[in-house]
Amino acid sequence: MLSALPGVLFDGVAYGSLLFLISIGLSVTLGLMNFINLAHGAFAMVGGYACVVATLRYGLPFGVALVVAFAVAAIAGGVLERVLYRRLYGRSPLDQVLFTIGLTFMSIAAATWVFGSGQQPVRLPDTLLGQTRILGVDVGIYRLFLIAIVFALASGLALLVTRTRFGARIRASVDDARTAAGLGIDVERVFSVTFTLGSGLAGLGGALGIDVLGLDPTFPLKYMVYFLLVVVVGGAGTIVGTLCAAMVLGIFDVAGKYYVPWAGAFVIYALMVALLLLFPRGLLRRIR
Amino acid sequence: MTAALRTQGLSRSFGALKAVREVSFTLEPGARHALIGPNGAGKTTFVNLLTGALPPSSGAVYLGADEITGLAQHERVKRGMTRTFQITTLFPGLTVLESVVLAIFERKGIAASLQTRVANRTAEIHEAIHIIRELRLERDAGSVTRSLPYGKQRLVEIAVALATRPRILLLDEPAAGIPAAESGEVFGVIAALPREVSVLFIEHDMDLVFRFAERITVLAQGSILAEGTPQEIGADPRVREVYLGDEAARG
Amino acid sequence: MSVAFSLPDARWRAAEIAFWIATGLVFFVFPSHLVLASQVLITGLFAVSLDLVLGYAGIVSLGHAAMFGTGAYVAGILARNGWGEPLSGLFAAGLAAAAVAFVTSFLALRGEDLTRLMVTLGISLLLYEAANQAGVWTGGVDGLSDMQVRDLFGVFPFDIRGRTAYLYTLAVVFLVFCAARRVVHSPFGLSLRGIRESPRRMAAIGSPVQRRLVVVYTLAGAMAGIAGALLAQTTQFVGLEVLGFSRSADLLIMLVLGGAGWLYGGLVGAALFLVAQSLLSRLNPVYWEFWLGLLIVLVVLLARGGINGALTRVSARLGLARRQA
Amino acid sequence: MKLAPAIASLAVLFAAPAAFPADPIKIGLIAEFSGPFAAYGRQIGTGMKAWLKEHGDTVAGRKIEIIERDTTGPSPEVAKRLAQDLITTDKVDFLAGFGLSPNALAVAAVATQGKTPMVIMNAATSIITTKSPYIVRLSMTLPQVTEPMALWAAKNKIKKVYSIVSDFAPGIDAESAFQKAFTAHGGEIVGSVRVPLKNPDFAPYVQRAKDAKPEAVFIFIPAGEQSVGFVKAFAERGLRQAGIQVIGPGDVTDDDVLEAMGEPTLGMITTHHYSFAHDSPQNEAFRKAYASVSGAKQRPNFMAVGGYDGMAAIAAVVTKLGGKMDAEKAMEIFKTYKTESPRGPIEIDPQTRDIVQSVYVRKVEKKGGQYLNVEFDRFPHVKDPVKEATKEAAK
Repeated sequence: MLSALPGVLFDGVAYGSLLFLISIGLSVTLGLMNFINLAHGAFAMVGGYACVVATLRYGLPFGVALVVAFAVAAIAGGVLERVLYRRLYGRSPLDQVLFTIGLTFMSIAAATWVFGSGQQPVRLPDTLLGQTRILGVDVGIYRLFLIAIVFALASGLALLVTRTRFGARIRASVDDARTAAGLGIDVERVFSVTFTLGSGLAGLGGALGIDVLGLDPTFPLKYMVYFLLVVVVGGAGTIVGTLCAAMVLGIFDVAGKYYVPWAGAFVIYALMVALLLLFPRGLLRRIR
Repeated sequence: MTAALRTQGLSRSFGALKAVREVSFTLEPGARHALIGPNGAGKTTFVNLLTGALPPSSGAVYLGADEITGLAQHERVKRGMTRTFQITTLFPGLTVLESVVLAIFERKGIAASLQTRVANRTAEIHEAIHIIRELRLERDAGSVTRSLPYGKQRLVEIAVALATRPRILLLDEPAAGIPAAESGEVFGVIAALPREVSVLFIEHDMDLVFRFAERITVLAQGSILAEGTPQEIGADPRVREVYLGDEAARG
Repeated sequence: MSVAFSLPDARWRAAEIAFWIATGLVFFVFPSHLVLASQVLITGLFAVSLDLVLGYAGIVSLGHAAMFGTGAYVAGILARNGWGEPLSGLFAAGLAAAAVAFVTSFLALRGEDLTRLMVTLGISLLLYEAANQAGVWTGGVDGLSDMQVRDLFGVFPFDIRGRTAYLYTLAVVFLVFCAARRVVHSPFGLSLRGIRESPRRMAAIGSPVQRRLVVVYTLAGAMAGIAGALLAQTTQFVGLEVLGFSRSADLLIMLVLGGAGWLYGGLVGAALFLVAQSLLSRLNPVYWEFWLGLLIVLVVLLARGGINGALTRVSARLGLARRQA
Repeated sequence: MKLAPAIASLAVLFAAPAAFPADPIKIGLIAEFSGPFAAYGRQIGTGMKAWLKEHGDTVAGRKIEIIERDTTGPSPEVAKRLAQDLITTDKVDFLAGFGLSPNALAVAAVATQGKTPMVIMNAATSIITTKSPYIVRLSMTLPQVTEPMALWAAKNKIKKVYSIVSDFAPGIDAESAFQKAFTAHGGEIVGSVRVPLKNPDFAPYVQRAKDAKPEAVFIFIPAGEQSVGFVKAFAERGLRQAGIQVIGPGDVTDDDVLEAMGEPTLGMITTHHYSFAHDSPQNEAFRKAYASVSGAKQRPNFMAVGGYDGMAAIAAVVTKLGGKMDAEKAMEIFKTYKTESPRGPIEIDPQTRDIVQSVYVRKVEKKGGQYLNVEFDRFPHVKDPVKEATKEAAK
């Protein structure tokens, strides 16, 4: 059993990467903008469908399709932010929840109308299929690919938020919009850009995730619990925290399923409750 | 006569920062005692240690003859120690009358009651109206606290504190943010409180401190720098140096 | 006493009385929609119980189904194993749900809003899985059938048109609502609103905040359990979904839609949501979710402060009740 | 908002209670049209309409009217409410549909109370037909299509099997049906695992199965994203390369999802009562009618054929009754129902009101650019083994 440990750990990290990818967009909008966007899954779904259409209908390569997925979801997010979301920034969290749930319902019905209620096929390029052997462990190539993307994405985002002027503007705008505006920061634009970025990331996560998660119109509701779980356990708004949470949950979930399969369903929820009680403000508190 | 409130070597650290160090302090019964000190001297932390909002790193707190160091905040309130906050901390969505009645219920231990209805508790309502009148808030009794001007809110703060019928009242900058003209009014109300109530207040405005305090403790860098009557403090060169000098420079 | 000194008194207002008379009239005016009407009342009661926790005490929960489901299963299991008397079944269900609420309150009440949201959700999902595993008792995913609910008072059978079920539901919901109303108007209710407004200040005036929250969470749990038991008894079936995520999530939607912190918000929200759902899904069984979503979005956008705001304005005019945001 | 239905219901109250011959035969279709199981309702509803398209919508001089109602997913209380409304308000002559077992089970009592025949078009839990004398099933039971898998595997020299099922009642039914029959015929279960219902990652379970080195993996999971996830993990872990065969009831290679899963499904062997690729004139006609109704390129699957056959059975009953509805007589006719369906020969067991049918062994192959479940062996006249066992025990 122990000989399987390296493989289990690798799978755990890979699953954690998947959790990170589908949650990071929400972490950005919730953590950086204090906006509870339960329609996050809808943007992920948009990215997923964009990827499917790009690869199957237009025969684009997978890599290009990922860019398309990011772009389409980002544009959708940007437009909706302009037209709708902006009106809700000052409102109570419950209003935001209600509003975004309403949007989620609409997105599910709309996706059913356009694409039908069935599962969508996903075709990965052959180079990403199958397994390879690294240090004596059989590892899935696509999983390896996901892990690589996650670490690139996480470090890129962390740098963006902590090291760049744009990051400083985001943080200033969130902490105190009025002061930030007084300092000459165009808060409205900062929020627009951040929301667009968050939506784009959701779309990218959706596109990368559908190979494992499947894609049908109920995607936004079906995985809502998972998005929230990762983001809240990690502590909203910390890229590193979200990454840690995704990894911890991923590794424990996979290990639990492998070693104690009878408890499979309980592991992730019990772990979530335990982690939240131990770290009520998230694994890492918000980066300042 | 035992002190109303006393601390013994009270300390509190936040990581490497020693916010309050080895403070031994006494509040006499019926006192009008001011706690002053420059920004970051540890005044608010000290009050939080007194009320139990923060546990001390070391040292002890005595209420009368009893040690209360380990007591929960609400237990201390039951024993007659109440505070107000530097930043207005009220019930924004309740009316003034509701806020005061609520505090009276808590004092009388009937706030957990399901037996009666709020509207039928005439005794408590009358007492609340009495307190509200004392603070000249009667015209605003039915208003939601959130809608009141800031100065009025500070008075509501005190009204709620008084409703717990404290023997010891800890006021953290009761006049903060109020126009100078009205702040005198707030302190007038405090000064007029019955002598059974011992009052400790933190205040920045030296005029007010010297007008209303009968005793002053100066806190600097977490420990007591000086203590005495206003005259003694006013004459103390060390105080002038760290505090009044600072004030003078600012003024 | 002058007007300025008035407190929200507990007298029944005309609009409230009219509301309850209207629910009674439903029996005569909509005889063919009594099953829907019963389910609206049951869900409404469930929402009222969440209102005590969320609207009054300010505790967000995404796991209220834990207590609802417990009540449903207790009533269901009793009725399947020969204890089919409905009223005692309700009582037992309420007790069991209160016990679950009491025990879990020590986990659920810690931390901040988002933490509470996820901890309560986690608890209900764990219970869901437990019920799925305990197939011998609960029937698992296939549900618990074969409930033998006896005739009410040994006289009135539960008929196919749902007449008995409606009157039974209405009576129970009304009585439990009165209890909730009493809680809200009591000093305890005032202290809950104090906690919602500022837990810090409550502690400063000597209130044991945590203990109060445990009490209200337990009380609300009992109410949710009774609602769950009502659903089980009137449906004579318990599905695993009584503990599901969407049960809690829809409930939150209904309460916010109807307005939190106002008791009637739960009933109004449940009625709006379920009637809209029923009508829309009749018109369009496949795409109705779009229109329901649109309705929700419009309510949030157009009625400032959600429909809560609109209702407050209307209700203020009607004098139905007062509500603070 | 409630005025219109109120007026409608008043109108119903004043309408003549008995049906004129010109009145339509009303079928209340209760199924999952939205939510995660929306495909169920769509398949069943389109299957029914395909029959009407093919045979015309008038039977014994009476028009067939289908009233669609959405259960919104697995939601027993909604299903039951819809059934009550359909019987008391719409005065339907038949209840039909039911993709999910809990929805069917919750409605059973209503069918009895309202004396309305209830035609199950998918829900596969064995006990359903025992819950009301008014229930007849035109779909299948899970043990019915699972047991032949075990017999086939044992016969074809598969000795060691690892079992993976979803952790819920149908999964456990499938697991026990397979294990019982397989071990009785000399097979060995080298390991088994139950997978949580909401489970985005199958890799750990598939890895476990691979580590146990079986000859075949028996799998039952609900069709949809679960089977997509399983198939992906199966391909990635290289089980096929390791020579491990996938066997199981046909849900994992459901025709509706097969194209979406694609290449990795090649070679999987399943037992089921219907394949889109079934070669018969009846199926040819059904596929054509289905395509013309749905318009989309979506394939009919076993639920669609359940809807189609259910509709056919209802029509046959109405014809025999000469258009005069009578629930008791209708049930008697259902019990002797026998026909050649697009899936092959089917009949109703008069004792259990459950379906008796051929179960086919199929293998996924790629033909003409399509992934298909190609039938290559069959078990004729299979009854629900659970009820057969109960009958045996009673003797």
